[in-house]
Amino acid sequence: AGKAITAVMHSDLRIIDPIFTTAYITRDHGYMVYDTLVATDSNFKIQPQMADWKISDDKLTYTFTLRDGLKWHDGAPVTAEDCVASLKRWAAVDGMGQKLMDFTASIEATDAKTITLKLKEPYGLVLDSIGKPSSRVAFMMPKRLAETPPDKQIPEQIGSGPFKFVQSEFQPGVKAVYVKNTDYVPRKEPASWTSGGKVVKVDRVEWITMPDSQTAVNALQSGDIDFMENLPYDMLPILEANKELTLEVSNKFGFQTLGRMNFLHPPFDNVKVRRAALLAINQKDVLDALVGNPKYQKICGAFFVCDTPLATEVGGETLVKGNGMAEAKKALAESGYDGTPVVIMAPGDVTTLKAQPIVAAQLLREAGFKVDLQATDWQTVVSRRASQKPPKEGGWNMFFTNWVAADVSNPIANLSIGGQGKKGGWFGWAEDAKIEQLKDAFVRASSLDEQKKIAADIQKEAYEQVIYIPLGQYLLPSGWRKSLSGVLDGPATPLFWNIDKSE
Amino acid sequence: MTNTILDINNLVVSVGKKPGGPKIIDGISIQVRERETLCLVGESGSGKSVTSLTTMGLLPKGTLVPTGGSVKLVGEELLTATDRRLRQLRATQMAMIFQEPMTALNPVVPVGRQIDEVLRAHTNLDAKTRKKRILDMMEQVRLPQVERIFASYPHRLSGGQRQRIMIAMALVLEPKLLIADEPTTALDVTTQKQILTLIRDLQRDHGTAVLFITHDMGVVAEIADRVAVMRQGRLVETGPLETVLRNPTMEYTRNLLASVPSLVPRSPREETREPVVLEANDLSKVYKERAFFGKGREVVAADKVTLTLRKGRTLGIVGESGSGKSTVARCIVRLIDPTSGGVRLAGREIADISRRLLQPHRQKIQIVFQDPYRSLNPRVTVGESIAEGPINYGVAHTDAMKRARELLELVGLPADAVSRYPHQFSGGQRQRIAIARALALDPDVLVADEAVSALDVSVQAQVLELLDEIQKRLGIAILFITHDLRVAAQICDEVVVMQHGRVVEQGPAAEVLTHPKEAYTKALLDAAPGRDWDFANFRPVAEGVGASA
Amino acid sequence: MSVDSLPQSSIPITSPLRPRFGFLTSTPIIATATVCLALVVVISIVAPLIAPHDPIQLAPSQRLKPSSAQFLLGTDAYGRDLLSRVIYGGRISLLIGIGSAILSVAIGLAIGLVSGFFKLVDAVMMRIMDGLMAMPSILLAIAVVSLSGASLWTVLIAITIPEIPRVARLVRSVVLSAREEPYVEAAISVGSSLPKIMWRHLMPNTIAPLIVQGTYVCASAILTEAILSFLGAGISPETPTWGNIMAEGRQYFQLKPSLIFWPGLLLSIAILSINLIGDAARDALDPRMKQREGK
Amino acid sequence: MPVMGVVALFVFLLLRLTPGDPAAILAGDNATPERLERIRTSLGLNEPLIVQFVTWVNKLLHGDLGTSLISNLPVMKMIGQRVEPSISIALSTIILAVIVAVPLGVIAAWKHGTWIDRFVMGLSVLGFSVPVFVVGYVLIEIFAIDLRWVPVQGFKSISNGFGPFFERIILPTCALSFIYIALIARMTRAAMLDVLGEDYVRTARAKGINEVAVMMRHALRNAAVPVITVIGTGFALLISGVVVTESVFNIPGIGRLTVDAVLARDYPVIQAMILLTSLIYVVVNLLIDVAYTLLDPRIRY
Ligand SMILES: Nc1ncnc2c1ncn2[C@@H]1O[C@H](COP(=O)(O)OP(=O)(O)OP(=O)(O)O)[C@@H](O)[C@H]1O
Ligand SMILES: Nc1ncnc2c1ncn2[C@@H]1O[C@H](COP(=O)(O)OP(=O)(O)OP(=O)(O)O)[C@@H](O)[C@H]1O
Ligand SMILES: [Mg+2]
Ligand SMILES: [Mg+2]
Repeated sequence: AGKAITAVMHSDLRIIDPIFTTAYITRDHGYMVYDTLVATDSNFKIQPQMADWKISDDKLTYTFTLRDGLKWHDGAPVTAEDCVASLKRWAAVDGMGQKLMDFTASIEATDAKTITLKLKEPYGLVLDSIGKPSSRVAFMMPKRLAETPPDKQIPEQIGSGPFKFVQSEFQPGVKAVYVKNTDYVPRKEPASWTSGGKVVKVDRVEWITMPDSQTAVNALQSGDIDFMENLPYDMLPILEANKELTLEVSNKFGFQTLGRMNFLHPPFDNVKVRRAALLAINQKDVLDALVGNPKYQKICGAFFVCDTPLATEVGGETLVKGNGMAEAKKALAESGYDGTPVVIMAPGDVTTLKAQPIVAAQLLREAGFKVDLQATDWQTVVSRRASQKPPKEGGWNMFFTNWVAADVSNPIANLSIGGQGKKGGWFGWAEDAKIEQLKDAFVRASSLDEQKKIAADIQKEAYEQVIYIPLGQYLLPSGWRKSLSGVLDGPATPLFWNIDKSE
Repeated sequence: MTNTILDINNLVVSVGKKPGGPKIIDGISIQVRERETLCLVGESGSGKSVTSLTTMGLLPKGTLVPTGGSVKLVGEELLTATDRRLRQLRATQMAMIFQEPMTALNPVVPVGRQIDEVLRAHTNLDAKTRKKRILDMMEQVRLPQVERIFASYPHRLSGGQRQRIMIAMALVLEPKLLIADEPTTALDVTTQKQILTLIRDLQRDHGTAVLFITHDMGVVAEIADRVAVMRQGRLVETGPLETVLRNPTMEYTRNLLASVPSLVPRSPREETREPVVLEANDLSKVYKERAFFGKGREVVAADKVTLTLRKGRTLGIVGESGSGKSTVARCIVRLIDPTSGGVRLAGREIADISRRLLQPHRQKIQIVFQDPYRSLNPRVTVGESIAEGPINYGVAHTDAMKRARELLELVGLPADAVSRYPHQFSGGQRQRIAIARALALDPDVLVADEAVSALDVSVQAQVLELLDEIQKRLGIAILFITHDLRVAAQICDEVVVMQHGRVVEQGPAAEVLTHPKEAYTKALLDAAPGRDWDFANFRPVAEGVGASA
Repeated sequence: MSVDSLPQSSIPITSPLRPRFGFLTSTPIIATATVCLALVVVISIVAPLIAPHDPIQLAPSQRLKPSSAQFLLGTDAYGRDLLSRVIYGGRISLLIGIGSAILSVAIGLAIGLVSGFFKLVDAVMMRIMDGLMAMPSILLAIAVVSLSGASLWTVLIAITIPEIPRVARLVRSVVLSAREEPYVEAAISVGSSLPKIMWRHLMPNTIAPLIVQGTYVCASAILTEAILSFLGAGISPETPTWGNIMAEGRQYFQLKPSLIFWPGLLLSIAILSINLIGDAARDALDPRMKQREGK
Repeated sequence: MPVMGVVALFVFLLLRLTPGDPAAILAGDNATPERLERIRTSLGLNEPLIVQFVTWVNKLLHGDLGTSLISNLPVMKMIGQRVEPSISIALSTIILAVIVAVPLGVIAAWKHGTWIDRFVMGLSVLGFSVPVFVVGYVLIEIFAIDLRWVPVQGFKSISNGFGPFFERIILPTCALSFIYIALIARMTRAAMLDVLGEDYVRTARAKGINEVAVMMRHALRNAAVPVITVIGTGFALLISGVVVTESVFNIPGIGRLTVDAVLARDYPVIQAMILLTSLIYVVVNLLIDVAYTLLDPRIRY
């Protein structure tokens, strides 16, 4: 039957419309089946993928030209119209896409292979948006699918990517199967992150869901599976000793973990109380509990991820140094906090989200907060965090989540930073006009230096208002059997092209 | 002298393995010879069953242990025989029939196969021969349609038929010894009569020695060649039937015989003009049984029963099992609702009034049940049980308890019994407590549903005496239900004979029981075992009649 | 024969209702079980006095430490003292076990008694009970817990609800057979009211089977709580229960088996003891068992 | 049938009256209230409860279980994909449990009061006291990782040959049987003890047939009814066990499907699953009723 890779991904695939949801596993699925117009390389630079582009001198017109040989999985050629429809569907729901559309005058297929995007005024993030490597990625799909309203899932999986989805073998929550798309014409350039030539060397990739990471580790050790995306940190010593395995971090920037407060309800509707909470928390405790391995954790006060162009530490001193507790107590006492219990949602079923609420709860208690730590599962958190009701009626005060670094590395991509409030804001619904102004300025900025300066201002304001609390960064080691070779680094996701398997 | 088949010599059976344990059987010696029937009699708990089980080697392992003496079957010692040897002897040399025909057969195996098992275990016959032999045996025990019954499950057979199957099973290999442990106690008198005749006939044909266990003196008179009387694990008296019945040497035996009520009705009491306290008019009860598939079954358990009871009198209802006696009683006490007809209690119609309206009338009619072991709540003290009724009707607790003490004394129990629990009393004592409870409400009518049927004759005699005495003293009316004609003859003023839910004959006891008009009543009387014997006077009835005539 | 010459009972006055705890020491095994259970209960009650550390106090830098003088059994993945957590864990686990036993028995008893006596209620109630019984209990529990949030109460309720129909059915069957007992009919005929009959004559009959059922529920509730924790629908991860210590510890199964071993051991001891005591109680309360010895 | 009605109504109300929003789960991050509202509408969650219920029941009566809110697949198909593993485990567990437990129970009853009896009973109580996932892990550690006799996880359909099927199903079966064996062995023993006190057993002994025949032909057959009953009621227990076992051994069965669905608020799937398991339960108990009539000629419906 040819070469087949069996992989356990970080979670189970259920929703397979990569525009409909932001779930990372759905994004990963997207990279198998779909392709993008342009893509990000390992230097955060945008490279051509399905299309090359030209920018007019006034920076108002972007012309994308599709390369030759692109075909949908059903055999039809890829047309510019398909891509326009795809871009529109994506832009209707994606944060960066929406921003882009605010600046866009028109987007049209000028001929079968040409897409013309006209801006109302110059906008610095056109390519960064269309080529963004993580959720939601602007994947291209046939027009008939792309015309599905974004609030409905697309009915079938037809892309132009390097793998084809085997619908008949798809079992949500159990497995998803991809086979090599033999019609795919890779680019000539070497692969670099999501850009470059996507050369598929195996015939079949199976994603298997294992809800229990212990089971998955067992399976990796015994050779039942070839690849495991996320290894539990505590198993590393055992796995490292296993000669049959390669352990590596393929996403070098890792993830940012963060805590978010609900701005609508007491006590966190009061900025002084939020400040006190910020002071009480330190990243080391969180990371120690979450990771517990200096090799894979990084204390970092930057909202936009350390070691990236926009990184700065301004404002996060106590988080980083861990010396804010005394101040926190004082601040809390002065804030007028009346003892309203802080409802923290604590999901028990996601390994990378279990520790944060528990550690935070303890630190907040130490500072004088009353904390009501409510155990749930992640899906419940997801559903509950969307509720704007007060905690007593099924709402909440604080939850934690993780972003892949690429998703937060600039103020536009970073959904969690924003000040749109109850209407368009992210869960927690912070209302902050200043941040919104700064973000507008950021997209108009013409140089990196200017962007850096604005980003620093945003961060300062974010810390001041405690828009969210960055809790540090961590890296997730993946593991695979030595029979696999050519596993690529990625910005966010394991990439299954270029991997070869020996028997 | 014919051969001795079973020779029990100085047998001792104790509880537990240690020799010091209490002795259940204490040195009894019994011989049964070929073609002979030895009746083993004695009150409940005297050790009759233990004796028979010891012989069969079926004593519960570890709890009851033979600790002395010997049991020989045709000269072979059984107490020291191996399990294997005992298994070989069972069914081939000795066989046993048990009391309860309803439970002694495996409910999930067709009866033919159950008999077949005996043949398979002990012979090498092929299937055809075995079946032939079984059918033959089934015919000998006078079962009808043997082919059909062969393939039937036990629940499709009547009690009598089941007991016949048991007998066929026991005799199919022509054992030398047949032990029958109360084989007819659970059966109707008419069926009992058939089974007894059957055993006697088979014994004659096969030359079997029979050890027949019973507590019914009537049965003894019917079937025994010799009699052995047991009491508390000891042998009181043995001897040929005539000798024991005519000239019992021991006091205990005399008492036992004297307690057997006579079939000859007691001399009738004067007719009274006392008011009628209880009347049933055309009382009917139909039980509807719901079924999952098919139509439900309807049982007409009582069919237009009419009866009248006057103050201070005793009315007996007699009839075979299933004739509807209890149904009538329950309808009258309104434990169940009659389907139609009326019940008048002291002039008030109570058959169809609501349970709430019934409440004040309940105290006027009280009931005593058959089973002395189950009619008292084991978790409630005797005193509380008795006082429950008065308390329900507003008597203060202390007064009710005082009354309970008085009542206990009235029924011949110490007053301090109030604080004890039922399990601390014997069956007879419990029945007295039940009577005390019924009396606690000063009822006009006392319904006694087989109130003495479960008791030993001696105890039975005491309870009957008690009822009589109470009636004299308090003047209450008694509705007395029994299947035992002897009892009916001794206590009732009037008798109602029931069959299939209908009253077939009714009249003064002396009249009905001596000169029955209906064939059914005649048959009933005919079937009463030992009806030719007047036990209490140690002579055949004929002699008594002759003497007094 | 005179009435007065009847043999008087010489058995001392004992009440069949008064609890007889003699069976607790009837065999060495039961005695051991009793002692073990008592120990576990006492440890749980006095947990605050004997636990060396605060079971909730995190020390992320101390995670997964092996046994040492400071942490006798080592620490868990958050650097919390395992010994203290195991000691405290018994509190919630036993509370859930006992609580769910008491709740399900009390509610089931009420439903069973009433259904056993009223045909109409019975018809409706038993349909509902059948429905509840037919639903897979663990799924029901997960649904209740994850839909309405995990707290001690929701977990307790989620575990208890599926047990109720079993208890109710049991009580009902006992009542249905007991109400045919002559002594119940006797009580009716002396004019006792329904509540009185239920309370005094029917209810006591259900005690023996309920004790058995209760111990069974208790044991299975403790297990179910563990399973709920395992499936991620248990009580708050801060609050230690044997179940969630194990559920958390399973990720470190190969690394530090003691995380599963110790709570598992205590859990097994407790359940084993409860089961044994339940069996012994049944034997002690069921007169038929004694009879059977003889057969 | 009324049972299923009760179940249907109960489940529906339970799900709709408790908080949780499948739309939010579907939409993921940056879901604005408007977008959530639109998704809810497109899923039909904004209809009045009674309309939703009637729609659902109506579809149900036409054999349509609806479409998963999350994966957008027909529920029927999702369940269809998952049935085989669960049924396989359930059946193999029952078979194994009966094969092991019934003889154990019979022996314990036969040797009533001896150390054999105590040993068997002790073992079965132990079976009750260890959570199934612990048993599972220990089995995996020993037989799959250390000894490498069998694969760690997964399921292979029997259509791939008996060998692969068997080696993957044996560990879960053993793990799950543990508690079931305990249950059945105890019940068998108790039922046997009851039966051994019956008159007909004494009759059988009086016939002089050997003990094995007494045990098997007379006692066991009569003890079968309560034993089978417990197998039936234990079925609910089995379903719980299956859920956990499926997680531990990563078996794509209906247990996990349901747990996942509950967590994701995938109402149509939860409803269908609980209804289905209830139906199975009802059917199993119906079959058991039929078995009664075969085993005991006295029982007729
Ligand atoms: N298994 C046993 N263990 C201890 N004592 C027993 C056992 N079986 C019977 N007994 C006692 O042995 C005595 C004799 O009992 P047995 O059954 O032989 O009486 P019985 O004469 O047959 O009475 P009944 O007429 O009631 O059948 C009784 O006191 C009884 O309590
Ligand atoms: N609850 C019931 N449901 C259906 N049929 C019943 C019920 N109770 C009694 N019967 C039937 O009604 C008939 C009369 O029963 P009843 O108990 O009145 O007889 P009995 O004369 O008291 O018999 P016994 O002497 O055996 O006590 C019998 O055929 C019996 O099977
Ligand atoms: Mg006897
Ligand atoms: Mg009767």
